[in-house]
Amino acid sequence: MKKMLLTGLMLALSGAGAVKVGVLLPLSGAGSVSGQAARSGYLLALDEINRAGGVLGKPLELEFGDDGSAPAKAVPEFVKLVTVDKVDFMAGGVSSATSIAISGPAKQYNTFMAWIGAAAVPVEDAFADHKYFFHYHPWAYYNFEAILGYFKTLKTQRKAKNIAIAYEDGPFGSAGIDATISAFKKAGFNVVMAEKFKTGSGNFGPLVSKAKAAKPDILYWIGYDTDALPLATEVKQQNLQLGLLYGTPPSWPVGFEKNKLSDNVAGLSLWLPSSPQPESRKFVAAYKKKFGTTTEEYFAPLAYVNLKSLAASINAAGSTDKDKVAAELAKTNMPTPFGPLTFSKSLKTQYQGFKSGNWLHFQFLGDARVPVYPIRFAQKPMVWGK
Amino acid sequence: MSAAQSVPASALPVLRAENLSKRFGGLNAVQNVSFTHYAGEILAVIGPNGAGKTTLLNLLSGVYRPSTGRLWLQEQDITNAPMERRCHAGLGRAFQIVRPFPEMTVHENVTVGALFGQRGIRLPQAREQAYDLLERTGLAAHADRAAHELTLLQDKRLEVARALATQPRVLLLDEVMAGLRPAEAQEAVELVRGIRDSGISILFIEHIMPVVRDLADRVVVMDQGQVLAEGTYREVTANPQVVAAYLGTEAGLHA
Amino acid sequence: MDLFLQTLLNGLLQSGIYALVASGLALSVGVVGIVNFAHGEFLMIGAFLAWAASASLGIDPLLSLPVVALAVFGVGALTYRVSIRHVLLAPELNQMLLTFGLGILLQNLALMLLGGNTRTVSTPYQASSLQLGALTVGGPKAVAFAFALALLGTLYFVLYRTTLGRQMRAVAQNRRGAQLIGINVDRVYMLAFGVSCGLAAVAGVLVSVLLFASPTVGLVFALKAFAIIVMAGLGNLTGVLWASVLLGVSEALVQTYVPGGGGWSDAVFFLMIFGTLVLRSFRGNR
Amino acid sequence: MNETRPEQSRPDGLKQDATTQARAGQELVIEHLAAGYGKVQVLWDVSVRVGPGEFVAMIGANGAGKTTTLRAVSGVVKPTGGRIQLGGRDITRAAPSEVVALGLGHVPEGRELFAMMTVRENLELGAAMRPEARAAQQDTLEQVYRLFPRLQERSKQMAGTLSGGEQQMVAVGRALMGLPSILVVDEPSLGLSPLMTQTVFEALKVVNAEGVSVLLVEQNVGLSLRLAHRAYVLENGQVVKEGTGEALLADPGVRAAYLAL
Amino acid sequence: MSAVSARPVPARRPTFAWRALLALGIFFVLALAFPFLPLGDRREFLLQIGFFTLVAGIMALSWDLLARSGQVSLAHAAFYGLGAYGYALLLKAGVPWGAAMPLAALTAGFVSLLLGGVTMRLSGMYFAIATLAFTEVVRTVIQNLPESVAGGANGLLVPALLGGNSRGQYLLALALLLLTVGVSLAVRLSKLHHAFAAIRQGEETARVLGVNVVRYKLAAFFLSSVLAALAGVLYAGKTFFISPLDTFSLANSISPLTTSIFGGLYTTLGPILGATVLRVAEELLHNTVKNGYLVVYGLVLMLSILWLPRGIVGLWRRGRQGGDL
Repeated sequence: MKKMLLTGLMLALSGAGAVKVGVLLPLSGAGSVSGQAARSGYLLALDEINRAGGVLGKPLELEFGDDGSAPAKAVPEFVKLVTVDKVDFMAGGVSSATSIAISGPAKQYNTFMAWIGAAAVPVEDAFADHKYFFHYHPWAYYNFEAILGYFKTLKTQRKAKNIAIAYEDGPFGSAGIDATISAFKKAGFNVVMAEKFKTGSGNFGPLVSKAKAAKPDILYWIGYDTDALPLATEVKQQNLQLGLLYGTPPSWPVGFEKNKLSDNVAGLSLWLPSSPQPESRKFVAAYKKKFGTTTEEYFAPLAYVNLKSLAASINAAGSTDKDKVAAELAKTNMPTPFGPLTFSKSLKTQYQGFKSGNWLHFQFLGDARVPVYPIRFAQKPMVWGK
Repeated sequence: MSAAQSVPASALPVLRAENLSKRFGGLNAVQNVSFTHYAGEILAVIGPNGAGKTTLLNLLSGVYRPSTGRLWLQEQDITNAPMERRCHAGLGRAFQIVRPFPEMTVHENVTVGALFGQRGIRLPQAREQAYDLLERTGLAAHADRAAHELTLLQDKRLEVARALATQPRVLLLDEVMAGLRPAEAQEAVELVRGIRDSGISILFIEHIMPVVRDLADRVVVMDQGQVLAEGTYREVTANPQVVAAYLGTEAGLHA
Repeated sequence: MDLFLQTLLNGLLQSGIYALVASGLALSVGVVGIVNFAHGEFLMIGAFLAWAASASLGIDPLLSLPVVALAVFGVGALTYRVSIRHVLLAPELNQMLLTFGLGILLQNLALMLLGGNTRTVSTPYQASSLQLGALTVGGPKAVAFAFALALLGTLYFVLYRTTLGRQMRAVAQNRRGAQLIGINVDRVYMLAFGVSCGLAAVAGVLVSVLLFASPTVGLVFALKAFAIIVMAGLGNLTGVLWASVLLGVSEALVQTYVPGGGGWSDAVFFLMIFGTLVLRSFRGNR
Repeated sequence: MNETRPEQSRPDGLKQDATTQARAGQELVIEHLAAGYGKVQVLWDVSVRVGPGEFVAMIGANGAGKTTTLRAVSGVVKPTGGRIQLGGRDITRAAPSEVVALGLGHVPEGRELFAMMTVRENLELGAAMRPEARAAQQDTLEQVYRLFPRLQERSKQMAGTLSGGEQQMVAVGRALMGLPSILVVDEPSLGLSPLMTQTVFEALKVVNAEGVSVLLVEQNVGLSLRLAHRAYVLENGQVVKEGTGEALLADPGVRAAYLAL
Repeated sequence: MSAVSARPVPARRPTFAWRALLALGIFFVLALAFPFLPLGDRREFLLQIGFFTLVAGIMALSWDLLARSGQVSLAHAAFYGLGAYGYALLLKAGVPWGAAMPLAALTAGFVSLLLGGVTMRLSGMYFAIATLAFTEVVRTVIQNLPESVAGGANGLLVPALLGGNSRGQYLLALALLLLTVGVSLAVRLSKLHHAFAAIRQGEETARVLGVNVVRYKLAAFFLSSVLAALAGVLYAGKTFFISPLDTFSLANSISPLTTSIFGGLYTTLGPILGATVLRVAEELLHNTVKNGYLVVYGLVLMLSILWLPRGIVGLWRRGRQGGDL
């Protein structure tokens, strides 16, 4: 036993035999905002894990790879992490397209994947039969479930009945849009408008004019951060009367909350830096200590949780054996900034982490994003425009 | 008509224009031009700048389609034929401003003419023919040089060699003597005569009067888009209208 | 009827942004003969400078506009000095590759320094609008449209009524001829390229007010601006305005009256350009 | 030939001011000039002098280096050896704009007009780059119109739509607009009808009679030798002969080589 | 000029560019040996890099083929995408992959004939923008058609090529690059080369000399698009997933252009070398500079144009223009 400890220590000192986790993220290209945020989350988690003694008695090692937000770059990068750097586990993953592209080598090498992002349904198809695929981010249909739940409340409380939908014409906005519309209808809403727009074009004039004619209670837009201000501007300029302008971009423009036009705009997030939960406060404090700033991006805490839970499971398993670690990770029940993390089945995959219940709805009120729903998270009453 | 005297009675027409006109916007660049070019003949088109000579040549070679009128090459109506079809029908052209393919070798330049100007010819054969033409035009020593390295005179030779490679029945020459000094021009005159002697009819535009005098069997004088006079060199230069419009007070200036 | 008029108006206002971006590009293509693939990146620099002035110093973007334009003019002139002038006589493809490399460099420099986030500025007039009966005219967009008109008008005036402008046109039409009558061709090119970049920055400042600033903000607009100047006929300034209006309005009509039109508007935009170019080529003066 | 010069084209109205001063012909001295394009050396040793008010011709075969010499004088081609002086000032390495500012006008081979500008704009641009020429622009313009009345008729027409002869007139006129003290003219008769060639040469004579030095390169050897005071014969980038126009006209070698007599 | 007389008397037959052929031969021998080398741990990774390098080489060389006829296209993303989508849809319809591959390529070839037919008279920037517009139209149409047709904005899943065997995939890509090189060399040594070069260097003159410009421009379009489509098929089979935004992106039109210029235009060797060097350089920069590697990459492109205007192959064929293979 003593001998074992000694060799363990020596190994730790030499670094050889340390557990290696490969992290594939879009550090450049279209998805780099989320990718860079996630990277910070991983680095923070790494610090904490190693300060607490590392994994299996050795310091944990991270190996970052940049998928460039492009499938053709992601595949070699993934293979490099697995075969050259010989990482024991893979983490990361933000974009859906790159995640699908690496599903081939992932299955070929039977890679253990603790995946944070990639919420599109085809990803679920691609990894449906992969034994070691743990998915943290809710699938797209969970997002919608959360939104529908909120809108239903608005229907009963605010008599919101007419919904206008504006969605970007790429995969982010268009995924499952038909299902979305029919679900709204099934839930008793009138979908008075469903219009595509081109993200980043700033051309919302015609769309808002059209919405004006449709007289919606809620304008639900599915787009990116670049669309937030132009849309809000156009709504205000054309004086479109709304109960709520509700959007689900992956991130919001920097400083948007300070712009008057953001007032009362509502949105969806897994997490807000202002969240009062103890886990969240702990994360914000630690983040601030390490980087000197706060982050608005939920991919930072998501990545943090991802690595922490993975490390905990490896320690619990006592080895890097994939089956053992998978069994431990599947049993996870840990408090996180998003609420407790557990894994259960989704429509097609075995291990799905966060689901619809983890989403929270916020509103830009004053100079900040304030949770308004579910009620247990709400810090202020929501403002309804009508 | 006096012109008839300079044409051998037995000659067959190779190129015939009937009332060709071309308008650009409001400008009548060429108006009702008719002429007949006979086999084995060297025909000159002269006239003051802006008389429409270049437009006429462009109508003949297919750069423009005529607004009205018709054009025959031997028995074929080529009024609206695209340039490549005219080429296959037997019409060759050398440009005033030489247009070699600059990044090709001299040999390749001529090979293009041989390869695409004739039907059913294979590459090695075309290269052989091209090389023979280079020898005939005195360019063989430069065969493997890039065309953009040539001097003006060599460029002009290349231009003619390339046109000849298409095996034309009629060769249109657009001021090919421009920029040549008299001794060179004299050489070029011999070259053109040799081409005619090999059975190719020649139609050329030229400003240098001694060249016109030495070469042309017959001269067509154009002014303001129309045919002003037609006949032998001596006949047209004696025509007071031609002198007034074209030669000016010092007709001997170029002698 | 109101919807129809509002749609026309929406299209017209959008076309102002297009014309604004295209005007600078028209100058570099028309005078210097350089297809500047990095034009959108100069726009991006303008947008970021305006954002920086607004975010850190609290200066309104419209106030910082002259300084920003001048600064980017300087960047453009410098760019000309160290790179563009060395490829003026090179094949068009080489020039394209050079400006393309420049675009990659500038965009990624911005990404590296600022991250990929979208930034917005806040101004009190951002949401201002003018009500004409049932019709709405967005304030900043109207300003942008006016800017586009003024810029194109000024450009036209400069090119056709001033000595410098004549020199620019002379250089554009015949470089050697211009050189031989004593025009300092290099200097004219540098000025024209610099001004072209400065105009991109003006567009960038307005885009930062209207929309946002981000490292990739130039891409969408530069691509469309290219298409517009080509459709207008290279170097044709009045054509730039007409092409912008035509495309802006047709986009708006498609977005409003075609189901799912927002998705199709790009197709219509590029289809019109494709059609115009092809038809024009077949209508040639043959 | 002197008797054929149109009397009315003299600049009678000119006052004795800076403008006329600028017109006084300058001396151009080219000494042992060597130049070329890239690796190809075209000029090996060219020495040419054009005295104030003199009319000098350069003749020679194609590729002898005549155009290159003119381009070197204008600063378009940078010499690799030798010296060029204009009015006593060294312009060997000067930029084209500096040479123009010193009073050199260039009528280039191929005219090099601004095709999409009007005749008038072309002419006015000729004056744009010299302050003294700009000041005298109206007067000079009228002179050019007197010299070439055709240009006044066409003043609003795009230069690219003119006939070759008219374009040559614009090219000469444009160079004159800069009030040059020396005019270098490259192949003005190229592509021109005999009548048009006459007109252009008459104009050159008139200009020279006003005191402007002229350096002419021309294929039409007979014509240029008759016109020029002196002439140089270039061969393979070197001056092989020089002399008065008459002397060279009488030279049997020149007659055989260039006059086809 | 004195230089003239010093020249040797040229041969009656064309001097063959043996050096270029030798270089191509060496390239293919090395490329073929590559997956069998003892590369150790890096083998799989290098095979992946190698695969995408080969695809980039096919794209660049096929783009260059079209450019040789004077048609500077920005439609290569469209052919690439049509190949990828054609392949995916044919597989979905039950066509075996060996047949789907050529069929998809021929479909793209057919579309290219339509495109080439209408852009026939455009040149330079006008041609470039028209082809760019075409690409954008195709992309937008696929993106906005109902999902049941071609997956819409969400894209399509594609079965793995050769069951995901990376060495097999690499060798298939190498075979297709060999095919592309074969086409390129065949063009170079045939009538087509003369037609393409003549059209590029003077379209009107070419017509006066009897070149049927329509026929040869379309031939260039067809050959080029079929090969680009094959590259698209490889991409689809490798990444399992295609979406309009990825496959039809402007970058896919521009990178073959930059690669060809970087390597050396109008040659067979140039685009391939360009693809290899750029891809390796990108990978090295990626691993050394990390965050700002694209800044350096942009700088490399700029400097290469300033210092190597005729591309890499220009390094050893300084004196000659366009005569090489």
